[in-house]
Amino acid sequence: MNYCVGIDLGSTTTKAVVLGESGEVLGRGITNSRSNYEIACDVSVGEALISARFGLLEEALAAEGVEADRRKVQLEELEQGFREEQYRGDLRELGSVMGRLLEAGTYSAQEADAVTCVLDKMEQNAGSLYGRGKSRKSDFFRDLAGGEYLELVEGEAKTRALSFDRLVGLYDKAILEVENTVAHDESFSSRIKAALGRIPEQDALLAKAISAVVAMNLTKAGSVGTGYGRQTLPFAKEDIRSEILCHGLGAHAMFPNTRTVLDIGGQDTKAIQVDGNGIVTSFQMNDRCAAGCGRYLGYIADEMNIGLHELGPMACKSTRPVKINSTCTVFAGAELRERLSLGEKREDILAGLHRAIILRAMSLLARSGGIADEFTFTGGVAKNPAAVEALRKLIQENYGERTLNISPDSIYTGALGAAMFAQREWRRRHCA
Amino acid sequence: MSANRILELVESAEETYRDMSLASVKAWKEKTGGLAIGFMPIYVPRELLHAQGVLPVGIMGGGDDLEIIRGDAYYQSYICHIPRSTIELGLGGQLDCLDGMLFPAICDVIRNLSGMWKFEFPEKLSRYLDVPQDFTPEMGGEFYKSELLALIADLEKRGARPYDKEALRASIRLFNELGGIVRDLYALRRASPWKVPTAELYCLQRAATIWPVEEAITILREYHELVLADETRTPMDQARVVLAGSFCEQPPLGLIKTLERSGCYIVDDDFIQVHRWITRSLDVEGDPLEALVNGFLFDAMASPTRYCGDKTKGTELVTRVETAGAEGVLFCAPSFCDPALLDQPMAVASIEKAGIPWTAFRYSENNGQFQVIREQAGTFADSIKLWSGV
Amino acid sequence: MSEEKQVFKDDSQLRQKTMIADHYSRLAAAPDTGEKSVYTFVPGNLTELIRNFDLLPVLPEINALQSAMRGKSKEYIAAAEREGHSEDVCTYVKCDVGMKRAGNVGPTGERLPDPDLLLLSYTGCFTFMKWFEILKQEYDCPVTMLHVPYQGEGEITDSMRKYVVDQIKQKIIPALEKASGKKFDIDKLREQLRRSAQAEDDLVAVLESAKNRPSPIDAYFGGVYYIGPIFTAFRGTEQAVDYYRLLNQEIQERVRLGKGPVTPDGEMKEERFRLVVEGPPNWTNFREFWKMFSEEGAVCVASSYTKVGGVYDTGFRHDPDRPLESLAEYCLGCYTNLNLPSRVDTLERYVREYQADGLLVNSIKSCNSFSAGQLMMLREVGDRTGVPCGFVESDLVDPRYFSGSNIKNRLESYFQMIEQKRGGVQV
Amino acid sequence: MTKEQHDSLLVAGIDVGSASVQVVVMRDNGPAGAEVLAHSSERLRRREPADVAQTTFNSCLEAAGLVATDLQYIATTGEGECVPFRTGHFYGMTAHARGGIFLAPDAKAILDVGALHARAVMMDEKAKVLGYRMTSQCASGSGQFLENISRYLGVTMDEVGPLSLEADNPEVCSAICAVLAETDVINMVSREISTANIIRGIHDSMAGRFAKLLRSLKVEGMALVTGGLSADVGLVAALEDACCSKKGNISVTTHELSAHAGAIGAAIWGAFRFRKLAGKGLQLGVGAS
Ligand SMILES: Nc1ncnc2c1ncn2[C@@H]1O[C@H](COP(=O)(O)OP(=O)(O)O)[C@@H](O)[C@H]1O
Ligand SMILES: Nc1ncnc2c1ncn2[C@@H]1O[C@H](COP(=O)(O)OP(=O)(O)O)[C@@H](O)[C@H]1O
Ligand code: SF4
Ligand code: SF4
Ligand code: SF4
Repeated sequence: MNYCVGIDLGSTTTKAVVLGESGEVLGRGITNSRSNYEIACDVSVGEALISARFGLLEEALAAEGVEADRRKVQLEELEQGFREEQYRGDLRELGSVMGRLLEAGTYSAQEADAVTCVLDKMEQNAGSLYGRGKSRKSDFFRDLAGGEYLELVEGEAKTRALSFDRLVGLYDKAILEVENTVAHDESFSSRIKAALGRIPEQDALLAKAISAVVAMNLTKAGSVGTGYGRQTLPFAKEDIRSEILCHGLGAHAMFPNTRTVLDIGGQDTKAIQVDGNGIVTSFQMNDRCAAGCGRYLGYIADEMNIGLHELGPMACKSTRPVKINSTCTVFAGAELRERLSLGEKREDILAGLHRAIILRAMSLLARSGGIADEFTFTGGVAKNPAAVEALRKLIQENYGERTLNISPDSIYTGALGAAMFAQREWRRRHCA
Repeated sequence: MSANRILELVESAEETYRDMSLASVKAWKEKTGGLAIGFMPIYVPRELLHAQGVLPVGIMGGGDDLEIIRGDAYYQSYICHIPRSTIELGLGGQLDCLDGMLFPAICDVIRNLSGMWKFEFPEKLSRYLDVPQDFTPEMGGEFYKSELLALIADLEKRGARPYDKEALRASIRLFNELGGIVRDLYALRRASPWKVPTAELYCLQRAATIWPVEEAITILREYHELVLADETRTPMDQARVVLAGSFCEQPPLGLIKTLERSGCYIVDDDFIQVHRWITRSLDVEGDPLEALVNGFLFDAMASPTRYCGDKTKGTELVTRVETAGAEGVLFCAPSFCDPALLDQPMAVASIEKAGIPWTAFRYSENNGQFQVIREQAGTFADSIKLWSGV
Repeated sequence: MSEEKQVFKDDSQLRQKTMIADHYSRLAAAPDTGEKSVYTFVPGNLTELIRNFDLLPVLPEINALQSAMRGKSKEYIAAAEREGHSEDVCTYVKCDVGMKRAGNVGPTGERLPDPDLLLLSYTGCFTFMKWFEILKQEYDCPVTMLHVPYQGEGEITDSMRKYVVDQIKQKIIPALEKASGKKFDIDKLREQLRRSAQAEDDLVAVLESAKNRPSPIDAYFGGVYYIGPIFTAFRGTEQAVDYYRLLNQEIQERVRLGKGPVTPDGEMKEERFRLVVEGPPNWTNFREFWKMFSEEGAVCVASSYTKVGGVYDTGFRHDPDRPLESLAEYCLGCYTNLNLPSRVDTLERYVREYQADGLLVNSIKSCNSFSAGQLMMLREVGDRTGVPCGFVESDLVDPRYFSGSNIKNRLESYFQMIEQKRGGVQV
Repeated sequence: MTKEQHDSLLVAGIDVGSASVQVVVMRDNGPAGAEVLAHSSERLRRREPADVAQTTFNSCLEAAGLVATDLQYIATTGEGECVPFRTGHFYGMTAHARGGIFLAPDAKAILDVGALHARAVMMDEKAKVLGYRMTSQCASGSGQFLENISRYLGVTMDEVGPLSLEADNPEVCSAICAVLAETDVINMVSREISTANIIRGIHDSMAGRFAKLLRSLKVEGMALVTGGLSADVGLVAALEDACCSKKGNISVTTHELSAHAGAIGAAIWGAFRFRKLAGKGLQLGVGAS
């Protein structure tokens, strides 16, 4: 079957959306951006195809008459198992890279031993990360393994009186290499089969459906890339579309009545006005200063040593947001510390920080022409409930009642737009 | 007892100017049925407005309380803060009780704001008040007079009382009195800065651009008498400094307090210049319009917004430092303020020549963090204190 | 403008380059020949009057932009900032101060003479006043100021005109007489103004040729070359008359042949977008910037920057019969001396008359006079005309504020937006 | 306390920064000079500054073989207002200037490079501050920024300096914003620029900024680098280059105790104040816990 793919190479994450021949979304994939852009793109497309196959699998099961509830259980278990397989694979790779670095570098036997210990523990813990109903701090190997490594190695460093910084440095070096070498090319089939072996809910029907899906041929018919902040995108010039247009079109596809789109990503914020056909009529974006973008929240989460997705819920508990002025990303941590030392409550500070970010976005929105009905919020930060709440409030205060659309897939908006451009191009060529 | 009363006066002043909805102006309008016209910092001939029964209302930006949402849609990031907060106030309806705005010739930003006002508030009076940079009566004077006449006509068209010589004389008398009190307070602060903390003086002066002149006179006079008599205010070991550069966009009150706390007595400044722009009492004998013009031409304060002609930049600042017995200068200008920042190197040259120490920093009206400034001002005060006389 | 690599091969261009180079040589030789120089500004300047006394005008703004084109501005600005000039202020001033420090070497590599008079024509920009206050500290020479009031209410009133004329008569002319040691010659001035008007007619014809499709000129990037002579030292001279006649002939020929504009990379092939541009260009990366347009087939058909010196296309001409009055009106009428409503009207008219696909604002960090209010102007013109409006930011001469990738990204999005809106090719 | 006892004072200086706390215990002999008896430092690592200050202070005292009541003055600087047992507080630049003169008597200026800010302070031989410049509210070119980048590159702060010295072809890092610069760096990695060259590029761009601070003060002569980043030999080397490359005669140096300059200066000022106040008959209590 033919598919078209759109790839959004963002500053923090790379997203891919795969569309089927009639324009339906087959799958979505995401990975963290890294210095090897091509690998980032390949991984995200790979992930999107995996999710596409899972989708197809569900269809196949449905066609076999498996009822919805059971399908859900089976698929979830299967997917968790699949992820665990992936994780273990990456962990092995990490182990071998670290082993090499340990040998090549100036590391002591003590240090090598500590690392081996930590890696072993991580291997043992892998199983507990995955399973039905489990959720993780992040979906990216870098963060997941990094968080755990840091925690474990701190203990090791203390008991063995080793330099914590050096051991962290080793991980940072290794992960860079791991990320930029493995292009998740291990086949879907071997992993899904291993995952199948692992789950209790398997049966013949499932095995059959899996074989069918594994056998299915997916052929790329077109691709369009977008992305900002990088001088060189790994796409041919004619396959690149402006991010602004992709976001406009993507938002339009999700919510056809959208007239205003706000996208807050890792390093940039965009305010876009679109017409009834998803065509951009005006836009504004931040310039030269990344204050108040998603990365800012990343620093804050790091500072507090919690996951990004925990930040918003914590801020939502606030009753009295603190007024924050500086949204310089790099100062974020300092600001947080200072406020804490002044005795302000964590959630109140966080609420203030979120409001500050949204205030900046409000300025851009105003600059681009205000907020029309309907309004769609996209980008990674749209996943953050505190940001959404602040936005909702500020819109209400300044523009009155507006329909605010947020899709759980909002982070894929740009990639969706790109995929639609790819699809249009393919149709044009196909029909001609 | 008197300490409480002082506090009360200062608090009510702070409340008045922080009240972005201009409740006191609304009350005045209700009571008198007169027009109220806003004006941007530095200088406008308030006497003229008063004589026509109009309440001049100082609009000096949105301060640190106002969240900017639409204002940024009007100004790029590299433009100072005051125009964006002013337009934010306008669009937010807080200035609705004003029947118009006057934009004196301060700089290109304010100049262009006058045009934006015409777009956004077409139903209101909005006038760019050009002031001469030629200070001869036959050229600059004539031109300024024609600007004043045009203003008079505009106000009349809006329903203000027709221009009347006697009324203008009476208004000039009142504003002379207000100006006199402010000058007295400045003199007292120069002599005994612990008696007149700048943060207090600032609040009172600022509110005095909003209060009707009669009320301002009463309150400032009372304050003056109270602090003079207050024996509990005693000197501390602080450095005496002149502050320069804050003539348009105003620093947040917290900044002024930070400077004082970090060990500086501010003994002269250029805040809220409208009260001191004309440096002496205006003539009440001859043609009062002529008196306004002559005051502007011959007796106005030096300012970065005023052409210095043949004089050397900064000499006036040196004189102020000497008059105030100050030990140093703090250049405290708004970020992106072209007039202040372009002036600074010239002023620095003059004061360095006179051997006066200085330091410089920038702010914007909505700054909330003062550590860096505290550190700088503190070090400056430290160095004056540790080394003065050594 | 002379340092730019040879992009125009037309006669007019060569002529222009020679004119300007000659002027700089003459300035360089001034200390020896005894010719005297007057520093003054571009907007609404009094070139005819200055040359009436055989004085040579020097325009610090032009020096600054030339320095930028020659890649010197970064170092000049750094020198000025080291001396305590703020990062926040107009970079023209800093570039000029830095150039002075580096020996006041002009664009042709020859030293510029010190001024015999600073003629501060305070028109359309507050910074001018500060600038000459600074220069006054640098040079020990007389200074005279012409204060030109702002058209706050959108018109030139009698009292404004009188104020300016009075200053010209009572201050400027005496100052020029004193600096030159010559008497003012009104008949000569009338003759100069007649020539000004003649050149102005040709210039307007050139600028208006952009109403053709395809436009034979780029009225922004190319435009800055066209306005060079008339806004700087040559208005009122026979040379200017010749140059503009020649230029106009060439352009009319291009119209006849249906040719598009000449760009840094030769003739533009296809005219895909017609734009009106508001705001000055960036000089440090002038060609790179231009290329971002020409490569996409975007032509600027009208621009406000080419009216900074003075606005001619609404009918103003220097008038030999009202010499001082028309000089005053010229000063009062330059683009940055218009109030915002008039500027919006102008841009709207351009969009309509030149059948533009869009309005693009290049917002210049340095220049509050231009920039404060541009965001609102953009929306207003967009609302009135319905064309898509774009916005980019850069600086005149400070390379730190030219982010090529950022601007390119915005421009590409903008062009794609216009295209999409047309329901055009790509989508 | 008798007059002659004032000739020799025991004092402590505590510099509470945004990233770390430095403590010194000194013997100050007035005009006869002063010596550092012990010094310690501790990174904050998200802990309460006051607590870290207390523990660092304790371990420093221990190293000096003293107890708190032996001290005549405990001086704080930086964010030292959070230290409840201080005797007095001095502003950061005043303290750094004094510490700078102590460590390098010929220094004409110090350049204090910490986690968030850099400041250049020019002083005379008596440590009187003559002028200073600081980096702005924007964090580009701060220690924190360097830390983030090295983390991304997998280089520890200890390795940064030596690595930077290995650079053969530094890559210019242009972005003004620290966050956008991260993108720049990622771009560089993707263009296979070596880690050494990337780091040196960042060092160069930071050094350029700092040199500008020094030059705008019109410093002539030696500048001592203080603060946490003084330990970064790469940055110091880059600074040397940046200060030499353009005209102006600034030389750059550093000292093994550079990171403690603020604490040292505060301690010495503490002794100075103690004598001055004692001269007026005032006695200060040392409220150590
Ligand atoms: N699960 C989540 N919860 C909260 N915030 C998130 C989540 N995932 C991503 N983000 C935010 O989104 C940002 C990245 O957004 P994204 O749109 O992917 O940016 P880019 O396109 O620049 O890579 C992160 O910096 C983070 O702040
Ligand atoms: N060994 C080292 N080499 C290089 N840089 C270091 C080293 N140790 C600390 N730093 C840097 O010094 C900075 C802390 O400096 P410091 O002066 O303690 O900051 P602050 O005064 O703001 O607390 C950190 O950002 C860290 O990156
Ligand atoms: S603060 Fe300065 S630049 Fe801003 S409006 Fe006032 S004078 Fe103009
Ligand atoms: S502010 Fe603008 S008009 Fe004025 S000198 Fe600078 S660039 Fe020229
Ligand atoms: S303020 Fe912060 S986010 Fe903005 S440019 Fe500076 S470092 Fe970047």
